[in-house]
Amino acid sequence: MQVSSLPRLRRRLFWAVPVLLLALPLLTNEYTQFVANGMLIAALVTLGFSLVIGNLGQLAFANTAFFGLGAYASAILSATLGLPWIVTIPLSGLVGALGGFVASSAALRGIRAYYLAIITLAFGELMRWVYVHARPVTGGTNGLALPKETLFGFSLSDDKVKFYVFLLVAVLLIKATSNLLRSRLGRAIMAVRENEVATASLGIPTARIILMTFAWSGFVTGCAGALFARHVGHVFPESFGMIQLISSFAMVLVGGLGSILGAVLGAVLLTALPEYLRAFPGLEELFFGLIVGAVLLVLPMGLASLLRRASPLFSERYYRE
Amino acid sequence: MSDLLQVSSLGVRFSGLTALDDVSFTLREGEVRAVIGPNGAGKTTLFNAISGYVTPTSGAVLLQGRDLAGQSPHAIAEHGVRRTFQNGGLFPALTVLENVMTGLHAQTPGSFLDIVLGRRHAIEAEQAARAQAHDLLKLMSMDHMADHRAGDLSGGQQRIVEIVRTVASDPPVLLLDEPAVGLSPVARDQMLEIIRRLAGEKGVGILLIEHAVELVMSVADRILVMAAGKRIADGTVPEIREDRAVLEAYLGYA
Amino acid sequence: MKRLKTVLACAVLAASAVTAQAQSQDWETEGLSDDAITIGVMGPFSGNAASYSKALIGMMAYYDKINDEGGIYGRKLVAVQEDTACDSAKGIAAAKKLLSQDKVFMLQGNSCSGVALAMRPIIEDSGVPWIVAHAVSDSISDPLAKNIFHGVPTGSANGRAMAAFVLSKPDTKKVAIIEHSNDWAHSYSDPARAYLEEHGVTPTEELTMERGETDATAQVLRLRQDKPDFIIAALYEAETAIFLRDLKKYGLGDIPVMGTAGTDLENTMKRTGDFDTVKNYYVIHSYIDNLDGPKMKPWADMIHKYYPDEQLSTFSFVSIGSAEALVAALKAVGPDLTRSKLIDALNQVHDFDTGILSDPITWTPEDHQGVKGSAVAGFVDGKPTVLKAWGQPY
Amino acid sequence: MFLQLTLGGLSQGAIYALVALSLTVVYRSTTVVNFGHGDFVMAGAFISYVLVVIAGVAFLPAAVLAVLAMFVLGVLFSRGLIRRVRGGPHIGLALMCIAAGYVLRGIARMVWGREVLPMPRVFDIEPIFIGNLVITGDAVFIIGTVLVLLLTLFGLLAFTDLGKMVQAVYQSPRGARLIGLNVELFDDFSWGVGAALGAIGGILIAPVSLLHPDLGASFLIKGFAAMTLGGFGAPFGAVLGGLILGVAEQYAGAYIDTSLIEITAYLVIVLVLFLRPQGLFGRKAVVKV
Repeated sequence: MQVSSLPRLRRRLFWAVPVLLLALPLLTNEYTQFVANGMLIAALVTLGFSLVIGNLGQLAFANTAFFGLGAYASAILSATLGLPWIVTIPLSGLVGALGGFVASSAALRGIRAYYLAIITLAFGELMRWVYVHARPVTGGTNGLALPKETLFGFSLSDDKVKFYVFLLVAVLLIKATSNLLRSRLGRAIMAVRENEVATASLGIPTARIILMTFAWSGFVTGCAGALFARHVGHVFPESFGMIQLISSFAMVLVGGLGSILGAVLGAVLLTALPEYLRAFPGLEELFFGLIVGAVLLVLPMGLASLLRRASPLFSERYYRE
Repeated sequence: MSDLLQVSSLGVRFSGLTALDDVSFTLREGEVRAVIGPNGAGKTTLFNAISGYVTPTSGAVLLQGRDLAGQSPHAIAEHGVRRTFQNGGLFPALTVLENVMTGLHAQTPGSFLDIVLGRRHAIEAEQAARAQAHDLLKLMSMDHMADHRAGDLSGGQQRIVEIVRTVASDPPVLLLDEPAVGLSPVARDQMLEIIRRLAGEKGVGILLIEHAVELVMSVADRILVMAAGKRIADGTVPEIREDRAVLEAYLGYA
Repeated sequence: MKRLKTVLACAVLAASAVTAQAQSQDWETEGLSDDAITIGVMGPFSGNAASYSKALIGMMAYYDKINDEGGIYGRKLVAVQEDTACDSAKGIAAAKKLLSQDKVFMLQGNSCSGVALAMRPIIEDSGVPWIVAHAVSDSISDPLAKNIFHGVPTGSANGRAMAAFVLSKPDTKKVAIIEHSNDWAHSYSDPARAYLEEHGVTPTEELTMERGETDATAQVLRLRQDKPDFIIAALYEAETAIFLRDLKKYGLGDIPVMGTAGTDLENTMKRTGDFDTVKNYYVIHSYIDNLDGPKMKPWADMIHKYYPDEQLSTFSFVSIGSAEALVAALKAVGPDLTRSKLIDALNQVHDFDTGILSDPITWTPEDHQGVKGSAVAGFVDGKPTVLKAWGQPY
Repeated sequence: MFLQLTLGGLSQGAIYALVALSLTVVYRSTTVVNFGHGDFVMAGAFISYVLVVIAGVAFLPAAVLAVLAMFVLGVLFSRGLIRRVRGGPHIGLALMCIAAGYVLRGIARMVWGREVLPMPRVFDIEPIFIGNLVITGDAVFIIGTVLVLLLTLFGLLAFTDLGKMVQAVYQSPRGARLIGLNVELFDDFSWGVGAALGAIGGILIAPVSLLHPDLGASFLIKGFAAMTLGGFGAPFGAVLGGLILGVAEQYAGAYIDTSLIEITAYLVIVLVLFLRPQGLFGRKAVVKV
């Protein structure tokens, strides 16, 4: 009973959430719907980031760049080349994956830890420089606007329509990432984090695992970028800067490093909280800084670890049951 | 019995310092071969050079006739030379089962795309790997610990799990770096039993670094004695017992 | 799968039914009460562009002044502040909150052009009147949106004023441009470049100096080889000071430099600590007088009356002009205020002298870019002076 | 032009060198790279600003007080926060540094969010002209101060017991503990010195630049670039890396394109890590797996 029903219950819970969310647009106004859409995007960004810093255990700063790459790819493909936006989502993911590949390619040369962190930082800043200076393609600092579009007759300017698309993309990517983590590749990712030398001794090409993780993280984040481009309707270089980075750090930590459930929780919570805190402007950095510090001291494995402790339903397994 | 592993004239130099000097020996199928020597004799360097963590500056490492010298550690491991680590190489945050399953990485089919898309055959391969890992753990009477975090196990249990993980893929050659150090007498006997079974039943060629002389004498078929990066003696247990060079080396260092 | 599709379609339909409200009579007076007109004030109250929000502080001080004088037909101007942090996603959230949750009567404000551009489609669709009170990008109000009014000189107005001033100096042939690579700088330099090209002048040297750079040696040495007659500098205050200092250091102090509205003469002089360094520096100055001049003093006093600790900068005054125009339009509508009537009244604002901006505000149904030009300030006989053209006081 | 660019580059590079060196001091003894260090630099500048402009203290004593304050802050950070996350996942250390940096920046923003603060000029010395070459007071002051600091620091490291202790802890913390060194206390001290050195960088640049809460971010990346170029953990390398970076920025700006100044540091990082990961003087940085 215990053995067979728990996985089934877990699976049902996984699908129950998106099914219930289908009704959400009945309860929202334009503003709250916009915030909810932002949560879905944040969940994907956090998931992608958590994969690198939580599961792979590499400090990296390039995810903001993958996000930007995805957003720009989507905007350029739909505004300049006239592709339907929905088609640009997977393409943006591929561009993000390419970014992940390039940013981590130093790993093939044996670069790890702080060195890899610094090179990803440089990669992120270089990308921002490119957005600003490649004006003919990116529109420079004025950015690029996405054209108005419809999808199966529904306007993509309507946040409620966007919500269903975002939800579908988010569910697919979360499911795919969960598949990845519950496979030999997922275990290899965490093995690299735990002990890379020992991982190699098992015949696992660790540098390639690092590149693969960055590339998949880039794919998830790049897709999120495409959603973000539609979410805002306009892509600017400023959207992919430091504030984006610190809030991602905070979301990953609050939710729990390396946990899919945690990534979603952290993203939802920390997207909602600043909206409630709108009355106290100017405190964003202080707020996120204090949260990260406090979580590190008090609950280093985040909210997900609390849930795990509360019920085996929330424990995450890295194999197929 | 044929020679599995043939190490010939292996040498390692670090910026002018000779850590390993012209070491040659062979390892047969199902043979337990101990490497002994005082601290700094180059035993671990020998292991690192064979398993690829240190690039040898000269010589060859032939596995069933194929030269592995200079290849990367994961490639050498994939060819079938696997090792454990002196300081423990488990992944503490993963469960015992997940640890053993990492040992099956290369044997588990399923491409990246198949895995991400959740294709049936990839899932089935995963389920098969899990069943196999459970079987391996049962063989070592460790299956009841399958869902425990590896980091929560006792030292002896950790070493056993590490060996289970290392041999999960049925490698022809196994390098064990001080598998019994710090173990209780009971755990040590268990370890000996495991080593004998791997060699005897599965025919694994085992190269073993060990300081505990009585353990070496009871399990090894042949012994390689090293000092200062060189091979100073090589032979069966009785031969080594009689060897003057060995006695001198040990007395000299003791 | 099919069932899922049906569920999806139903949900979308139900959701869009809720959204699609007709612009009814209720809509016309939303955010109005007998004693209040709610105005959504959006701006970067936090984040690294928070210094721009001074513009909105000045504007809200003006609301306070009107309220102290009894309001407009008994209604007070009630500002509902929302922070954009100068971030487009946050800005849109702020706009949507003001529109769909706080349901304000109208909007005024926003400092960051990027954010304003991102908001524009949403606000245009809502039909709620919005007076852009600080952001300068032309694309916010061009092409025309019937409910969006630009209340400050736009980027092209400023940039063209800069270039016009540069060319008004006799024998100007070689012009160099130095700028930050951000939208703020481009909003000045692009129209200036266009104006120069229209008049047959191509910049001989185009340089960048990034925010936070503390040294302009490389840039100045390139200028020393180019020897321009005039330099257009779209740089923030600190970098302007560094640039002027290095210019003088390397013996180029005699070349006049044309700066943006983001700097002012007094602060630049304070920063360089030396009159000689700034004596040939000119800036876009959208006001009728020097910031500390007698005609600006009443405005400064007004801000300090309601915000005693506020430190004034050139931004502090820029949004007051459009607030005056708004008040004039509200008064013209009369007590029976609706959104449509307000938009009509704003379209009637002609040649409106604000007593603070150097150029008047004119909105017509065809053109909502209200302020078409700007004065320039420079040192004449050692005194900061507002100028119309080279050598012509305002 | 060449000489002038070199001089300008050296005076910029001197600041980078100081930031890189302060990062190195912490890294050598604790193996932690302080990803929040830019904000420590900024905090040093802000404290000196408060003392000079608001409290009316003269520049020199204000600078000394600010440096002391940052030393104390560094020690407190090490004792109160870094020590407590040492046991956890190693990424926690870096995140704690980032968090601390953001808190400092948040405080600065809360207090001075809407103001851009001009720091009064301190050294208004007439520039010296040698032919075409101009030598300014700023350059002389910055290069001079950094030179004196470096000589003192390297002197301490080379000729005193303190230097031997630093070396011992760097080589083997466990060994250092065995011979009776209080490694924890030593870590605290290193954090203090790192924060103080960073603060000096901030104080030196503040009068030339403007003061704003984001001041530190750009110096952090320059410090990283200098440190990478010089080789991680090599103090002399950090200094040389800083100077080279400063000069390289000027050359790139003057001879190629001024928009390259901003990204010279990033390009240096990428090139060094791909071509010579150990930098000029560092230990081997790559892993073999």
